[in-house]
Amino acid sequence: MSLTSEDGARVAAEPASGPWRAALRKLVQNRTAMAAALVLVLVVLACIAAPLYAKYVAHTDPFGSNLDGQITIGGKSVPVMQPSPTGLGMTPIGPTWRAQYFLGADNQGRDVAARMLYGGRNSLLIATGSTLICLALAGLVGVVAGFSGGIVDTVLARALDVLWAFPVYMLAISLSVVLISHGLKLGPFTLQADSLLIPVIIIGVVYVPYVARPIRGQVISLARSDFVLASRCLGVARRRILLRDIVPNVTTTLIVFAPLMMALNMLTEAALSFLSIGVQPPAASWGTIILDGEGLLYTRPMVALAPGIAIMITVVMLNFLGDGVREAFDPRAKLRVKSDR
Amino acid sequence: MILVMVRRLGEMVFVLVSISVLVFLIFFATPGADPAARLAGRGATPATLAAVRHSFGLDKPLPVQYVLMMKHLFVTQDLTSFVNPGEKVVPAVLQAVPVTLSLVFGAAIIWVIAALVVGVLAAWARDTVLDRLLMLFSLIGVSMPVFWLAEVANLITQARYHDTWLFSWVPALGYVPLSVSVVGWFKSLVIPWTVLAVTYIGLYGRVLRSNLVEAMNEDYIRTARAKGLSERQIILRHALRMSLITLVSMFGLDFGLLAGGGALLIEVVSGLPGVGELTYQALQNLDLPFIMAAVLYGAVFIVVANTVVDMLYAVIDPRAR
Amino acid sequence: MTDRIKTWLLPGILAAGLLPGFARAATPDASFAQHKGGTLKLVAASAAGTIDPQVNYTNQYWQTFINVYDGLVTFRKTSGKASNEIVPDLATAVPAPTDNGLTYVFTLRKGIKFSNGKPVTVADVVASFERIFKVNNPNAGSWYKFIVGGDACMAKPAACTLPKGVIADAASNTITFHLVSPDPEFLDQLAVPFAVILPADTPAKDMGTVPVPGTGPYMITSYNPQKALILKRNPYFKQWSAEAQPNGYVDEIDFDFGVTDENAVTAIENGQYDWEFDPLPADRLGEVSTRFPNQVHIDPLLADYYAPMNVNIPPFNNKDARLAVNYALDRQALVNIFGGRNLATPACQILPPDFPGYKPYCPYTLHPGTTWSAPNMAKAQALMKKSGEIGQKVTVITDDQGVDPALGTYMASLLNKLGFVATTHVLSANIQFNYIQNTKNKVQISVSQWYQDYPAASDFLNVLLTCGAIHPGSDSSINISGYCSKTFDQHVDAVLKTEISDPAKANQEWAAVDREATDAAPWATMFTPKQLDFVSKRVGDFVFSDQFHMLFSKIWVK
Amino acid sequence: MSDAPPLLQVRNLTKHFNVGSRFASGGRQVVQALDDVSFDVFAGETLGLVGESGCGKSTLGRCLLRLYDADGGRILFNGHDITAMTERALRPLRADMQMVFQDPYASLNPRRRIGDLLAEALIAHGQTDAAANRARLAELMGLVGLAPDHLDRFPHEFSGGQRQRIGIARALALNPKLIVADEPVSALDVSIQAQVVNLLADLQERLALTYVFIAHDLSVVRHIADRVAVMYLGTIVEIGATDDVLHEPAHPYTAALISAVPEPDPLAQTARTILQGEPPSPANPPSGCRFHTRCPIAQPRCAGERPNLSADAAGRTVACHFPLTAGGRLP
Repeated sequence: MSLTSEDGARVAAEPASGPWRAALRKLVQNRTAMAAALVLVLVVLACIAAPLYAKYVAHTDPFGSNLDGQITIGGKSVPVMQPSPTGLGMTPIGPTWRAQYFLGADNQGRDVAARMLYGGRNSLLIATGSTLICLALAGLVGVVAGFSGGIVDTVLARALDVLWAFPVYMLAISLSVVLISHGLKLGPFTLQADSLLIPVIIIGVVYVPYVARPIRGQVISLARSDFVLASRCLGVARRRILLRDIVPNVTTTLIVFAPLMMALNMLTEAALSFLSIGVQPPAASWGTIILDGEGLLYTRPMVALAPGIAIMITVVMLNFLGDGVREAFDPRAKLRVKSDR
Repeated sequence: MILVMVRRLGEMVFVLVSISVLVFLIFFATPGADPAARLAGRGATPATLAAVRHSFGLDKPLPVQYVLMMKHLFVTQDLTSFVNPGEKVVPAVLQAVPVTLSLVFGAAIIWVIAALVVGVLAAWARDTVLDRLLMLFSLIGVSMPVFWLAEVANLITQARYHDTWLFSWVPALGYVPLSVSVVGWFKSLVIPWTVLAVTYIGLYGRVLRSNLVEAMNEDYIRTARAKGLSERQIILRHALRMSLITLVSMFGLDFGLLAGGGALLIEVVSGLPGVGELTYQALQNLDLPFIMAAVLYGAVFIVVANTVVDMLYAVIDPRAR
Repeated sequence: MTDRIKTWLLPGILAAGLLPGFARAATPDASFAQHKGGTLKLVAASAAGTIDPQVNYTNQYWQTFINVYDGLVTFRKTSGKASNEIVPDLATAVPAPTDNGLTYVFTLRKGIKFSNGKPVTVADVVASFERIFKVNNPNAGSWYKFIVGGDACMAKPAACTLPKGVIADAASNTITFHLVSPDPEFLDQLAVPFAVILPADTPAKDMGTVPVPGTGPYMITSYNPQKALILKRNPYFKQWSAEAQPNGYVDEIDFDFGVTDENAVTAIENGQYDWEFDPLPADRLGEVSTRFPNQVHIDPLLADYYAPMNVNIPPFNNKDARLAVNYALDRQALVNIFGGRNLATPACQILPPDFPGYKPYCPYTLHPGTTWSAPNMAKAQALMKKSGEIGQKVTVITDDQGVDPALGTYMASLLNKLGFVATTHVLSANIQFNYIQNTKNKVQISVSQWYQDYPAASDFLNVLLTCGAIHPGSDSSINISGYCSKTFDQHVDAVLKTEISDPAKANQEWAAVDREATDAAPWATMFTPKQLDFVSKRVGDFVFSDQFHMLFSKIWVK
Repeated sequence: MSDAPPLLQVRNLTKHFNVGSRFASGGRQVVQALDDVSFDVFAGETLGLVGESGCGKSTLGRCLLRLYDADGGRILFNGHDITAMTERALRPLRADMQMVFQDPYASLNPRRRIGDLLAEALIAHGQTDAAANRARLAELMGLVGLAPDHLDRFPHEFSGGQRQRIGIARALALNPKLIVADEPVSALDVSIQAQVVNLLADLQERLALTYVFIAHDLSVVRHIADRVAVMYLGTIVEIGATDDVLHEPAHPYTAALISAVPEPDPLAQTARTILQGEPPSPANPPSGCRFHTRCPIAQPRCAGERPNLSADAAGRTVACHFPLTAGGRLP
């Protein structure tokens, strides 16, 4: 592309469209990203439809133990929990590939397929919620630190350094041991120990440095950029510079981060649940179902396999979407166009 | 330069002290963590509990306890466990280090080589089916929970297909020290190596490919191409060299993270008694001295890796100046 | 209490819990020499703390200590009923109490040496009993303070002396104990590892990872909690009584740590280990019992799995709510989770079957009577309605070990079915047991277990349910329900008095107290578990002592 | 040039930066970007500020507008000492002094419409009447030769030259007295440079503007500047009327700069003075005359003694112990 034609000749003929809209258009035109988005929408819809599936398809309560239940397969009544002939140990029913117990049962006799859908809700909620918290916190910290400079910056940057060097799982485990056993009380704000917000907050907080550090760097370089100098030169108030010149540019970066952080958070949620410090039973997430399945790995591997595959598919799609968003929004993508010139 | 080192060291110490204080405070804010209750044993009377508390110095003010703990950890190095009294923390950590390093080094070799192959191949065949496939597999590798992959590996190699020729050589989960048997060491680690490497192959392969593709649009590459160098030579001799800078810094950080105990989940699932597994046990037991040692050990690796990468970056990449 | 925290078994009474089809290895008369040698390889998920026998209070190490240390008396090292009887060990005989039950005189055997070569003297005995106090033995305050001078020792452990309580006479080689009050359980308390005899010069502090010399056939040669506990033959050991301390077959016992239960099962199947301490994961039981029936041994335990309900905070300060839970509890379902009908028995009451004072009693079932048959959901729901607690939030606290999370999940599911809004919190096993005891944590209901220390009903009813067992704000407050009733305490005290003079009558009275506690419903008792031991193919002569479980010294591997 | 007091007086201005990574060879360094710089700018004139990249001319420009805070010296604008004024006190004065930036791509926030960018100036100075502002913006667009309907567009829709016109319009929005133009055309294609320079000259005439025009070579300056100041390593080495300086440079560095400009008339080619080597690092400037390391006529004295910027016998203001005589030849 060329931007070097005669001065005055090249004014875009199309109607005015901002960089936001341009980026969105670019994103929509990205077929891979859109396909990924479609899959994600389907996953979300399926999870939203979990109660319908449980009620009308599987005819089961995915949160109630069903240790002495029977189901009919091929006209025969089969127990959900099958005792071994020695009277030692029970094995849950395996995948039936039918409406009921499509993926089999877990060690409480609950329908794994129905729990997968409910678990997906929590996994998606936690991944989304923690991403929002992380981006909000990181944006705030990064902008305040980068824009204030001085002692505020020093303190915040040091705090980020500390958080950064705190091994993620250890930080998460430490936090959750406290939070999950006692909940959180911050003035009028109280969090029940079983609140879904606890994993959301933990995951959100531990990754703040990952986002806040680049944001801070970006704000520092934005604060030195010509257009901020131009605003200062005009006598524009600092607060207005922050809101008009810095925040919108930082927002782009945050948007680029969003799907990638969501993918990362989804994996972290699974890991924390696996360490039994995420979602608390009988509620489920894909991570806790993997944990349920760990105890049945050798006898009923499907319980652990299915949620792992669900996580994998969702995270792959988030990454595809993330690639698309980055291409559409990242200013560096434009730089590349520039260097092509 | 010495001043620079001293300053950097000061920053490291600050970070480590902050972390240790944080860990300490979190521990004492944790309900059900009264070390005296567990040291004393089940059903101990309040009098016994008080006596135990006193004998372990747990009745001293928190700042004093903190200082004492740090003294025992760093000065006298005889800090002992709250759960297995008498067990010294420092040797236990040192004993776990070779396991973790074995795991991480081996995985690193695999992932670096494989990522180079994947990245270069994909860049060379960019926008072909091969490229797309390689990138898809890389993405899948990045997108699997690593502990889940380890479980699937266990399922396949330990149980389902353990009796087939493919996996009959796989030993029981656990670690065989290099000093005991080189072959045993290799066999015990090769599955965990592979599992751990998968994520990073995907990650590095993707980054390498995009760096290579970007580099190939740079002017100096065009010059090289104009000179009639083959595509292969261009990738291997010119583009790769520049792209490696990013990879080296990524590698430094990831290696630091993993060697510092970041491979916790895979160590737990694969039954490797490394630092991660030590940390996991310590956290499960709320064994403060061990948590402290493990977290600080991990933090040191992370901070050192950060510093080294910063310095390397300044040395390798003139633009960073 | 968790699996790792000490418990135990009773003298007496147990019917052998052998299942048809599970052959217990026949006791061989084969000569000792034929099977002597080799290394017994044991494994556990983790170490169990200090190896100071006067401090450690875990199953895992008590089972080990009995091969290393001796007390004046011990439980007979054999299987079945006889294993609950007290026999002389370092003492020449089990004395009958004199002075209205206040005085016991033991004569020390001669010629026995510690593994450091020094002979065992009466001075060592005195020092060992003083050391119980000096090292803050967890039960010093509940068991040993009844020795004259014990109270003073409790007050000032470091300066403990028992000049009037434990009196040595070197000339006659006797030791005389004087008690403050008669204690029918005194000999039991001398037979557990807390009361083993150690060299008088053993430092008066928790020895942690440093082995203390003992008198048994093995000595601890190294201990690394991250790796292994290694036992080798004690060169100074000469068998003095096969029933008290038999010589061991194997030359070495390696107790490895750090292998999870799941992996350990596989390793035993493959012959890489001989036995695992941790309970087998429930999903492997079917496989193990069908493929390796001859390597599986099932024996009864004297223990309860139960859900303590906090009677002091909502909703379980409402007795109707507690009763509703008890009626609704499908104990068969819990048994199934634990491992099936052959590994546990549904139970309603506090005392386990075959315990002193046990009389079958189950009010919380469809047809109240002596045994549990099925839940009574209708009654439970009526009680719930009456209680007015429907819609209350409840959190079930469970640990993360073995079947416990599954039991907790079932409890939450049941509570939801009753109309509560229930969730489960899974805490690490090492935290949970302390956590649920602390009143500050406001635990409403939890999943827990209790294994007896020695066979006396007081070990359940007195220890777990009296007002004295509540220590508000402490992590050590074993009356988890917080159940405190003046009349109940009076009844317990009365029976304890009767027990001194008339144990048989006391057992009758214990049954009434058991009923009283069961009716008050501070617990929802779930079931009585059984012990399943899975050994490798090469293990010969599996002997299960009711007191100490599988006896390491009786096993041969050659 | 007028006899009225100067619009801008700069006295002994000093500015240094801390630069470099702590890990770069040599570590962290202090760079003397401006070292004792003094000059005046009179109302209505254009002062050209010339020097190689890195000589401190952009820093000087930014210091003049208090975008950087000077470390020493004073700046008097219209009689006000602005060197240490608070940002709040400075704000009313900001309307009178504006800047046109070098990079038309970097100086316009890509996320905002042109209209918003221009209105920012008005809003910052309390003019919030939307209709009035709209009219003013249209007027500004007209001034710089753009259509008013472009106000709704985003920067990326314009070419470099157009963007620079927008930058100029922004600078004009508040009717300033002084405009510092920091290499306003160096990022533009040659064909467009002249248009923009002509626009600036035209505006100066119509609006009675004063310019400080920063450039790295003399060819642009010669068309627009009344006087020229030549900078080398943070100092002014020569200052004077454009014609004098260009035709009879007194400082050897000026002479070298002039000879580096390709001369359109081959006959006018004079003996070229080619500078040897790179300029020394400003972090570690040479002793004495800063130019002595590259000066073709350096004497031992130059290394030891620093020449002051002062008027010499010939009436030229130059900082050199051995200024060139007329005709640019060696004395």
